[in-house]
Amino acid sequence: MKKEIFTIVSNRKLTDSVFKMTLCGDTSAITAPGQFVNIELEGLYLRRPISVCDLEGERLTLIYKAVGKGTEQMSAMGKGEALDILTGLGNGYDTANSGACPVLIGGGVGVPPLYLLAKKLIGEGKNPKVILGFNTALEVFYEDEFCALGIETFVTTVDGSHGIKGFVTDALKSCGEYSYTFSCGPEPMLKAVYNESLTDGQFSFEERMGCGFGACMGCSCKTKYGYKRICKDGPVLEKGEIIW
Amino acid sequence: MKKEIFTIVSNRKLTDSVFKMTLCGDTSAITAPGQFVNIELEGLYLRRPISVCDLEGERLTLIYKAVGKGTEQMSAMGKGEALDILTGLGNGYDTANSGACPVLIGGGVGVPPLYLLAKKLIGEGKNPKVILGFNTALEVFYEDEFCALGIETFVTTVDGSHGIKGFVTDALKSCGEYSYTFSCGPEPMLKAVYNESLTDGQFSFEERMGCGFGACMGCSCKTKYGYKRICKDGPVLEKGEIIW
Amino acid sequence: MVNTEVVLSGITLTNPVIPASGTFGFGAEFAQLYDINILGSLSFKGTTVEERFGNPTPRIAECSSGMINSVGLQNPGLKAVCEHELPKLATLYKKPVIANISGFSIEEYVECAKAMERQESVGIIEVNVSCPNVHGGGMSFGVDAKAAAEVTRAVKAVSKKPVYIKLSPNVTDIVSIALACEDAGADGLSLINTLYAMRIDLKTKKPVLANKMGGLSGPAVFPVALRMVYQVFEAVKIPIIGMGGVAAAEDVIEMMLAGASAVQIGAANLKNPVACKEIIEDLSRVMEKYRISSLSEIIGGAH
Amino acid sequence: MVNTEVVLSGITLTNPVIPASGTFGFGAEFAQLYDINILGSLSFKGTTVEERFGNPTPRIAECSSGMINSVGLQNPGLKAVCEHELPKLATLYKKPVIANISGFSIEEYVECAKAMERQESVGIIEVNVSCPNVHGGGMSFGVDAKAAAEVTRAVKAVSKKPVYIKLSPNVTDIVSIALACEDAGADGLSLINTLYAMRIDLKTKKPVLANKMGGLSGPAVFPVALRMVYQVFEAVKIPIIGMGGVAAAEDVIEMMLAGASAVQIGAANLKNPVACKEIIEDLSRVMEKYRISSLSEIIGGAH
Ligand SMILES: Cc1cc2nc3c(=O)[nH]c(=O)nc-3n(C[C@H](O)[C@H](O)[C@H](O)COP(=O)(O)OP(=O)(O)OC[C@H]3O[C@@H](n4cnc5c(N)ncnc54)[C@H](O)[C@@H]3O)c2cc1C
Ligand SMILES: Cc1cc2nc3c(=O)[nH]c(=O)nc-3n(C[C@H](O)[C@H](O)[C@H](O)COP(=O)(O)OP(=O)(O)OC[C@H]3O[C@@H](n4cnc5c(N)ncnc54)[C@H](O)[C@@H]3O)c2cc1C
Ligand SMILES: Cc1cc2nc3c(=O)[nH]c(=O)nc-3n(C[C@H](O)[C@H](O)[C@H](O)COP(=O)(O)O)c2cc1C
Ligand SMILES: Cc1cc2nc3c(=O)[nH]c(=O)nc-3n(C[C@H](O)[C@H](O)[C@H](O)COP(=O)(O)O)c2cc1C
Ligand code: FES
Ligand code: FES
Repeated sequence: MKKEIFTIVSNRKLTDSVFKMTLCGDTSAITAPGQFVNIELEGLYLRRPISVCDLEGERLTLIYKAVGKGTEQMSAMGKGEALDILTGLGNGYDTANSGACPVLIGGGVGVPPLYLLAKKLIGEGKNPKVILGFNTALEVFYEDEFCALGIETFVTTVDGSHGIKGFVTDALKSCGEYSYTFSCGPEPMLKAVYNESLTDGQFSFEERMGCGFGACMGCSCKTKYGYKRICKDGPVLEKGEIIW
Repeated sequence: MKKEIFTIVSNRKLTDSVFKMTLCGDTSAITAPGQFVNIELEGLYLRRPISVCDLEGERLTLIYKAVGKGTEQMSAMGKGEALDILTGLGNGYDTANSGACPVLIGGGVGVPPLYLLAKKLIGEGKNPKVILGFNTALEVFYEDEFCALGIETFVTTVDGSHGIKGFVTDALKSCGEYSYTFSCGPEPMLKAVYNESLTDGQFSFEERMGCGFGACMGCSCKTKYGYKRICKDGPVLEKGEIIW
Repeated sequence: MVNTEVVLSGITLTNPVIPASGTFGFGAEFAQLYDINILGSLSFKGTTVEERFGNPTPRIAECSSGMINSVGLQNPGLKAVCEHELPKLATLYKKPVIANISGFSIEEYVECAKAMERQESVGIIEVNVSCPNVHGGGMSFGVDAKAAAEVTRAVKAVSKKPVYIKLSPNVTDIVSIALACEDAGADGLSLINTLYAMRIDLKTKKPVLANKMGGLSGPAVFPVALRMVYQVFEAVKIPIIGMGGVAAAEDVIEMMLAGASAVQIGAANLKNPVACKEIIEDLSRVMEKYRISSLSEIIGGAH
Repeated sequence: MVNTEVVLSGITLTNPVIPASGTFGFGAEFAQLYDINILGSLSFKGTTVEERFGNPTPRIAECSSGMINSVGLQNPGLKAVCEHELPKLATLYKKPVIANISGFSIEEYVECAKAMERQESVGIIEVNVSCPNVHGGGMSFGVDAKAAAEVTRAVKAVSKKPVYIKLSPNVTDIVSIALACEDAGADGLSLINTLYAMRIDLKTKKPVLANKMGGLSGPAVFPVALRMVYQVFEAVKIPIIGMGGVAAAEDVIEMMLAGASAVQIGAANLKNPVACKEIIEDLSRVMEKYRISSLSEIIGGAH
């Protein structure tokens, strides 16, 4: 963990309510895809946790959906503004046991952390594919970016307005063989992937956080191997330890 | 009273801790010298009351001393920034009974409201003079501005480092005849002027305020003619009604 | 079109937004800025039998997300309120108002209630039980269930108008006091009054307030107020006017979900004199955002 | 050179800044960011006899200038704390620590106290009496003077180390509870714990916290905490550790002027993990600004 001041390089809309913010600062504490940062915002008491979407040197990319006070405030910020950020939080995904062709499954704003994960897996010589789930065509983002990594990219929409009609699990059934799953998204999606996936995997969870770095026990959950803090021992849990 | 957004035109240091801020906005609610405005500041619950120093069309000048969170925040603001301000607060000075040659007496940041008052009196064809009291030469401000109005200007400093050595009341004794006093400054100064002045006069008071416009009774004081709210029935009281 | 109407003891308010006693005077200052007839109702400055100056100044201190006041019920006294203030208010505001009354003995409460009973413009009598009980050892009426019930019974005995008891939050068990008031005949409850608090001035190293302590209000107290409204709603059957830190239309809705039938706005009026107007104007937008078609249907919805 | 030393029951602290229980874990997360040996002391996570998961999640809600938690005393249990956490903590922090203990019966408090008594690193035992008393009808020990005194007496009977009772602010009369603890032998008092509060989520229209209610802390509660420290200081002779919303060196000084001999920092650590470090580093500047040469001399200075 580090506490650093970042400067906004750009901040633009991807969809009606999803924004992409690029920042510049000391990213050295970020060691794995699936980790998150915790952002202090003017006038709000708690920081806002957002996953690391991409990382290149001092460049940090976050993708967030404006859903409340904090994320709306972020969406109104512009180039040059500064943010106080705790970086390098959480365990992140562990790629050691992914096998040769893992599938990455993201729903909504669960998609962003899979981007850095995909890059890492590719770097390790693996052949990941990705399933991105959304409600409707207008909400789809980052399809092109994943395609540009040269990996097989499936998009599902619940209403069928883009890509495969249905849920990410529908795509999972038809996407061919896979060695492992990495997923991130709303809890019902995670649960469906847990139930319907045929391999081992890792799942990234959300919880309301007090600190985001393991001090307050605000975000605990029960696992088969004891209590874990989503912010520190998570947000990524192994399939084998999850209790629903 | 009006609630308006003002834009900062300039904000600069006059002394080590005293700043002059010029703003642009709807000043139409300001009807008399000695009135004040009440300024909302980011992150602070209560507004900060500051006297109107000068007024020309949409231009509003405030002079304030950085003494705490609010005024320090103001001192760090720059051109183009916006402030939410309640204007036209308080009764202000009434020049009707001033006679031909009133004396204006200000101590420290009690000096600013006398500037617009002097301009008004001159406009009414009167011949005001002004006594400005400070602790030391380094704290003196607005001497030139008063001189530029073409009125007799006495400056006192407690340590004698500039102008007359002593208090404003020392200058009052030696400044020649006067028909009336208008004063603004710390309470001990007002009391000294009250005791040592030979004529009738008006005195401007300060009090901690909740609203600044007469609603909360936070700022009341007792007068010979009943309870008055410093923010609405004041800040200017007539000599004859003051109870110390 | 959303419906913002709510009903308090048979009185229909066009919306639930009511300025809180002591933060709106008798309306005149605000009427300069907007037509105050848009308000659901208006609770005027706490009135006592005798004229009061209140506590010495300074009597305002600033806090994070709030302020402390130790005004001490400054008011021109019952006679002047009825003869001068209420007639003036009646020219500015045409709907039934809420008469906030205080006393230092049961007799004083009764005298105020009797006078308010005769005022046509008064729709509800709101009994502030936060004053020290001079006959009962100086403890506030509002921190003792028995004393609060006694005041309630005495005021009810002389009032045909609905009587709301305004509760103090400075208690171990707000529910027991609420229940005691309900049992004693209260038609409704207003909560919360201010939280007892203080600040010290680092420059003088003495308390900021001449009175040392005072009452905290503003957004800082909202979560405490909300909790108390929620708890009391579960226990009583009479309507609740919720207050404490409400500063936006969202807060009004949150208070109502906790169990408030209407909501008072206090300190927010001082910080922003058009707060009530802005909140009322924003209500329908926020209702639509959260898919609420009728405000009266959400009362206690979080239970 | 200013002097920031203070003394608590014979233990000298290099400065009065102590992270509050439950907001600093067992120090490890913070030791990553700074050398925690700069801290005056450290109150570790509230420990109970049995391991506890605490309440269901969500158990954090945000407020204006504060937060609500309903963690519910998650901790690994007395045995694990003594065998694993304290030895680890001892490698990070070399000064005496404050053992914050909780229980749902007198026996549980006693068992915790006995174990902490044997821990060399423990300088002070801080008894959190905010838990519901399972043998006493579920009311918190801390809201009843008799129950608080009973816990105090029982813990004192098994402790040679100084025993501080940590008081709940959710009471009508904090002074009577403080006095009862002092009479029962408490060596000091810690106050305040969190204010009982809640939030409702407008999207779901249900309480944010799974447990519905929780404890408010952060700058919002500072003026209430300050008032209670001030009141208790006038009544008792034993030292007070003041806390509630302290977030800056100025707040430390204000708390001490009210009567605190030392100050705990809670929620501020969560918002800003280097809060304690920044406050300690800023202390001498602020002391100079307000012409304070020795902190221990200003304790209760506002009275
Ligand atoms: C580990 C982690 C990673 C995340 N990564 C992303 C991401 O990459 N992109 C993205 O859009 N969102 C992400 N989220 C969700 C994001 O944190 C919330 O949308 C955000 O906190 C909402 O803040 P707000 O002020 O806009 O909403 P408000 O509803 O006003 O927030 C009120 C409070 O609730 C908390 N809260 C609200 N929703 C959530 C939530 N879903 N999870 C946790 N706390 C919440 C807020 O942090 C705040 O404390 C992540 C959450 C976690 C826990
Ligand atoms: C009618 C009136 C006119 C004023 N005109 C001027 C002016 O022209 N120039 C100028 O420099 N100052 C003026 N003051 C004083 C100015 O309002 C305070 O210096 C300012 O409020 C301090 O705020 P702060 O946040 O910097 O200090 P802090 O000490 O952090 O403020 C804390 C609280 O105390 C209040 N407070 C502190 N000092 C005073 C004070 N002297 N009077 C009233 N409230 C105070 C603040 O408003 C705030 O609510 C005037 C005050 C009044 C009442
Ligand atoms: C300056 C001031 C004066 C008050 N005077 C009264 C009063 O006379 N009678 C009363 O019942 N409550 C009084 N109150 C309490 C408010 O009516 C309200 O209960 C409290 O402030 C909480 O609401 P808020 O947080 O919106 O301010 C006063 C509050 C303030 C700030
Ligand atoms: C997340 C959290 C957990 C807490 N856990 C405990 C605890 O275990 N024992 C205890 O006595 N107090 C506990 N507290 C209360 C704090 O120690 C402190 O008394 C309170 O938060 C007020 O201080 P603050 O406003 O600085 O946070 C906890 C507070 C928070 C925010
Ligand atoms: S959020 Fe504090 S421990 Fe996880
Ligand atoms: S400050 Fe509110 S009446 Fe004067």
